[in-house]
Amino acid sequence: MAIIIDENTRLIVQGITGNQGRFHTTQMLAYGTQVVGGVSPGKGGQEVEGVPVYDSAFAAVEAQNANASVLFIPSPFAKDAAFEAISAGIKVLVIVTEHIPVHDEMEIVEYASRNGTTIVGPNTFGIVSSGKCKIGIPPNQFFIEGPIGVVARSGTLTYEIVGNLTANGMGQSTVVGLGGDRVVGLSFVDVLEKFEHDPQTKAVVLVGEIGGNAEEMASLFIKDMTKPVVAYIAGKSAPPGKRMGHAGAIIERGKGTFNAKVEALQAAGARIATLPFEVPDLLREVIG
Amino acid sequence: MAIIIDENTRLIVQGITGNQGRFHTTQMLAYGTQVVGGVSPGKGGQEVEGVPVYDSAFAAVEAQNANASVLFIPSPFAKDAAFEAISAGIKVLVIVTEHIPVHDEMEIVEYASRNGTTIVGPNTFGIVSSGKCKIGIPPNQFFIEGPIGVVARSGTLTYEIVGNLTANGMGQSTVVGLGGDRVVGLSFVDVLEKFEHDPQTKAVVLVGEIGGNAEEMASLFIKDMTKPVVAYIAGKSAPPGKRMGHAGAIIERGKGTFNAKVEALQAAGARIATLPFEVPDLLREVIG
Amino acid sequence: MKLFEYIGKEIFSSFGITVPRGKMVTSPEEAAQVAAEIGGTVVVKSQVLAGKRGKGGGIKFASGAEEAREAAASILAITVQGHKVEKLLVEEKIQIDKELYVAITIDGSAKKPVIIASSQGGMDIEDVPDEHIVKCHVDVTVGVYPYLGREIARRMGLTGKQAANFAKLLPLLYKCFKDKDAELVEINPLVISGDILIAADSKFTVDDDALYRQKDVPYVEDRTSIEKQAHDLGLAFVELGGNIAVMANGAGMSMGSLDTLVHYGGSPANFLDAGGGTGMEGTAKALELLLQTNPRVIFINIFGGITRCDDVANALIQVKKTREIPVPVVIRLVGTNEQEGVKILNDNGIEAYKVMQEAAAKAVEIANAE
Amino acid sequence: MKLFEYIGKEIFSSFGITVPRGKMVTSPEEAAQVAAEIGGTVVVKSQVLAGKRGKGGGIKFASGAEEAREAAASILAITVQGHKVEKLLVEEKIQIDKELYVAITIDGSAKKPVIIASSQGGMDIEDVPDEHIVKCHVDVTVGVYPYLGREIARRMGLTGKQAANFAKLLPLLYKCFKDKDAELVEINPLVISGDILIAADSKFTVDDDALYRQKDVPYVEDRTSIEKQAHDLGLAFVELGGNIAVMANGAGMSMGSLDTLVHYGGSPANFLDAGGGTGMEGTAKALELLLQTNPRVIFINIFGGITRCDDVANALIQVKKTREIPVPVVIRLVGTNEQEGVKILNDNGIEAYKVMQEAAAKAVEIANAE
Repeated sequence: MAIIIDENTRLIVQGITGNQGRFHTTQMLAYGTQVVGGVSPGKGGQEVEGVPVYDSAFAAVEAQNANASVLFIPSPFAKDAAFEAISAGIKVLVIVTEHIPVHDEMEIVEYASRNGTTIVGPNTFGIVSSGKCKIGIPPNQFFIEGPIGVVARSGTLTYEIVGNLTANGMGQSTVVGLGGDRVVGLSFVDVLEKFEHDPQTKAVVLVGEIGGNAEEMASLFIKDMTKPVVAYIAGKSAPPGKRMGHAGAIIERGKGTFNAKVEALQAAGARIATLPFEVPDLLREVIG
Repeated sequence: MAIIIDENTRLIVQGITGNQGRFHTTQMLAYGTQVVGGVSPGKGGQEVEGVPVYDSAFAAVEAQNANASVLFIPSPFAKDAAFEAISAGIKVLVIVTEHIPVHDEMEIVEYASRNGTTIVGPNTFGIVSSGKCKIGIPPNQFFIEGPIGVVARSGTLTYEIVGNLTANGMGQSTVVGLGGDRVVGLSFVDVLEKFEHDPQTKAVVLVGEIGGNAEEMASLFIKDMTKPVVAYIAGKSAPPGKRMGHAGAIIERGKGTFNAKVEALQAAGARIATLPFEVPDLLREVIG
Repeated sequence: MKLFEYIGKEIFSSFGITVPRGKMVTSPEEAAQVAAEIGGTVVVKSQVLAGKRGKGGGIKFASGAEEAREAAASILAITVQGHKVEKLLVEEKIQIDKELYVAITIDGSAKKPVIIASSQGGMDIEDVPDEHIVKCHVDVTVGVYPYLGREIARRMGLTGKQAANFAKLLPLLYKCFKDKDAELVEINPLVISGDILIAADSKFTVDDDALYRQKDVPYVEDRTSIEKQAHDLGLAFVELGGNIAVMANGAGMSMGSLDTLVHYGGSPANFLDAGGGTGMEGTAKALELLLQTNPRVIFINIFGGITRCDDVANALIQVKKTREIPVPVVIRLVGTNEQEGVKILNDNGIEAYKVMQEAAAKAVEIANAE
Repeated sequence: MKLFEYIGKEIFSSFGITVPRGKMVTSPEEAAQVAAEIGGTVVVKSQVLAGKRGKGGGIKFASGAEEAREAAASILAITVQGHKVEKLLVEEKIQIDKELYVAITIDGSAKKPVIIASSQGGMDIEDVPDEHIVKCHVDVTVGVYPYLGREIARRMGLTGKQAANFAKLLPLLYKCFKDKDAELVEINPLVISGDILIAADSKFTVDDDALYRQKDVPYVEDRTSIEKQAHDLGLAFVELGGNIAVMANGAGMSMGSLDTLVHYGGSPANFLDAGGGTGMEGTAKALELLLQTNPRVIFINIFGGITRCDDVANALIQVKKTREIPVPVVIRLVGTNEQEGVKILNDNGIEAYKVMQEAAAKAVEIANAE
């Protein structure tokens, strides 16, 4: 088992003929993902790494019975591409693109929710059900199968933590990147809920950061979870009012502070890693 | 039993302090409808015929636990009022107003469908569950309780037919006015389906007219109904390309003709009244 | 309200849709001048609210100013599909590589806008086989994005730049449709000229009920004189050409009245929905309208709901007092305040029927009497 | 991007929201002139991107041109909340019967816009008790209709014309918010002046990611010189004031690096997300930026995903070749092309760490050494 995606996921790549799309198609194929088609208007009929290219997502879904898509599309055109995927019946849509205007993001998320499509991102590294399917951009070598569910707001930091897990022999069920923007499709709670019901997952690592109240909301759910949660929150040393790279990572009007998040998570029973490399040890403590 | 509304329906009147709103509130109260509140911005705290007036539909719903509303609101403001009612949680919304722009109507119908609100109208006389509840503008005296369901696109013609039924001792379960506009909330099929499942209803009278394809769609459903249907279609003598009063009553590009409708209904097993006054006799034949 | 081709094209152009260069003119002199400005071959098109103008001689090509003047003069002299020609559109002749069809209209049964497109443009869409027509409904809360244009282009068999240009055009056309409260926007043919798509014709119908908020759309009169008077009174009126003038309240009731008259062998002069709740004055004015159709008999069929029978009766008496009513009036009057209404009529020596079909039969009998 | 008060008010006004009469000026002379044009008492307000301007002496009242000139001169001479004053807004003094609060911003957890309103305006909304705050989410596919304004007005306790005017204002404010890609539009106070509602202040933040399509919103610079250079390179950069310059790839990783440095007793000079996939050239430029912070040590923490370790190593060597790097560099390098990267560094006499915490500890040790 795993959550959201697995070995039956049939992926199309929107923007497959661009540099990013082409490179990561190769990487995803190498990981074992079933990349069944690509979309690039005007380039239907071509192939990229042996993957057939279509003029529209509708054509790709029709021909390949795809159920997931990943966007490598520049931000001004991302909303159009996302709506296309959702209209075409895609059920899991991973939006890697960063710098999408937040009003576009709200519209994408609303339209997806009305159509029953799960949005991963925007501004995410993607999602990996280790050993089964990778959608997005993380380096392949660090993701091995195992019992740890990981859910995170940021990318490289997650590789760091997953790399540590793997180095410590702790594989992952699914690793989900929510995305670094203020408005993203999945929340911590959505993912925690799925991990709670996933038989493969024995413990969960939550990688949060300052800003917003996603971690506080998560703690309300963690309180009632049967599975242990280890959390790391980035940004302890960040000053208020400054956006730390991610649109969502900003302490405004005294809200979204490191302390508030850590206190909420601790009160809910989560173990807190003060620094990223402490995660494996804490996991060992909670799953024995 | 009855469909859509009954003795438990708790109605608010939006636009209650206008002439039409005031007059028909009196009439509906006289029929026995539970008119529990009125809405008129800036006039909250007043009373109309003993009915308390509120500043917004939210306030009225909150205070009175209302579940239905009727709009007596001029067309330029009807969309706003309809969205208000739907947002406030109203489940049956009767829109009497005529001349609402069709783009507004499409938006109202879409928003209602997303929120699970039934729209009766626009441009309808309303709906009567005889002996239980009347919402709208038809004259009270012709509606008596009984086994005949009536669904119609036009108003006065329906009074004529219902008047004939009543004169012939045939009471009505519910009489539904779909509305005369091109885009309305309920279709014949929606209502026929409810009549088919309503224990009180023994036979259905369908009052259609030229234009559109609502009657053709209805015939597809009638084919499989267990209850007999008698239909009258107005506009046999209407020339093509001319709008016969209702926005929807126009034969365009050879579509929506009288003959096509009658043939479809007859093929589906409905009995056709050539003139309005033939309906009671045909009913007598089918329900014995 | 239907718009002339040139108005529709002006609107298209203001939304970024490419149309041929051209100008509306009302005289041969202006036509010559515009033709000279444009240069090369021009097309002179009659501006009337009817299709198939070419077959009626309403469209002519012309090389240069002189030919344009002659073409304009000849078209201004004729009627096209029964319409007198008062305006012309003089346009550049465009290169036609292929003709497409695209329209957006309202699908009442889906309760949504519907996009209709075909790779076989230039003819009536009714004559295009179904397999060459692409239909697609629009979610009004979402609108039309370029992707929908790409997908429809694909289903039409367009490729490359032509597909990309169609994808650009479709959201503009939808914006036009929505912003202008249109019931129909149609481009037929949508001409492929190289890689460019050009709207070579326009059909544009604006929702009458939305005209109050479409003040910048120029008003186009398409009603007969009586229909216009009726419209100004807020009454729905259609001239039918027979000899029985008809007034009823409610559109369905009015149609039912016509059907009943025809059933008994009569020939209605008009459709008139006097509406619900039209007071005494409105009813009186409606009666005046009926007299303008020069009928042999007037048939009034009232089932009073909001309409009060006494108002109708009083209106009739009032008109009778202020002017001669030169033909018999057959009136059926039931419903709200029926007794009062019937009494007023009787007091003035007019009989009132209670049953619609009896009254209708009587009216036909009078109309058909030698 | 935050907008100055006067720009926000210009936008409000262009959407039909009433603002005080006034004008932006940059000199005492202009202030005097505008005050004379307006007449009566005016208010002279410093235009800086900070709140609580009144407390810092950044807002003054003035009767007539002379007083306005003096007020302007005195405000232009000071700094307000740490900001140098270069622009002033000179406005009519309006009659204040009551102060309200209204704002629309984005609620990330609801994933929707949220309207926040209060009958207690004029103070920080954080200081208003919850029971006096009305919050309401907006469905982006529906937008804001007058009814929502009426309902919020009712919950704020407004009645009569004031409620009606609030109901008119709210859809305009939402249109402003949406059309301008705002992250925040705030009117505090929204002044009740008789029956009129006047936006007496504006806070307006436009989404940086949407600036490409908001060309008509004037650009307001709110970055330090280094931050601006970083922004122009497409890098996220924040000055922090310490002595360890930091570069990492990824926002979370960068924050984690700072946290680790602080944990070991270090003091970071900056936040710098070098991004994913920044090539050799970008990395070299990022390094140049770091040197501008005059650090005692540079800490580079790379976990290569899209970023290739050999690119980072080559960039470092390149910068070293073209200019003196006057401080030690501690680099941690793992991930994509790790071996190649480490070899390049070693060939050039630079050690590479594999473990983040060891590298961080080393950097702190160097920075804190006497």
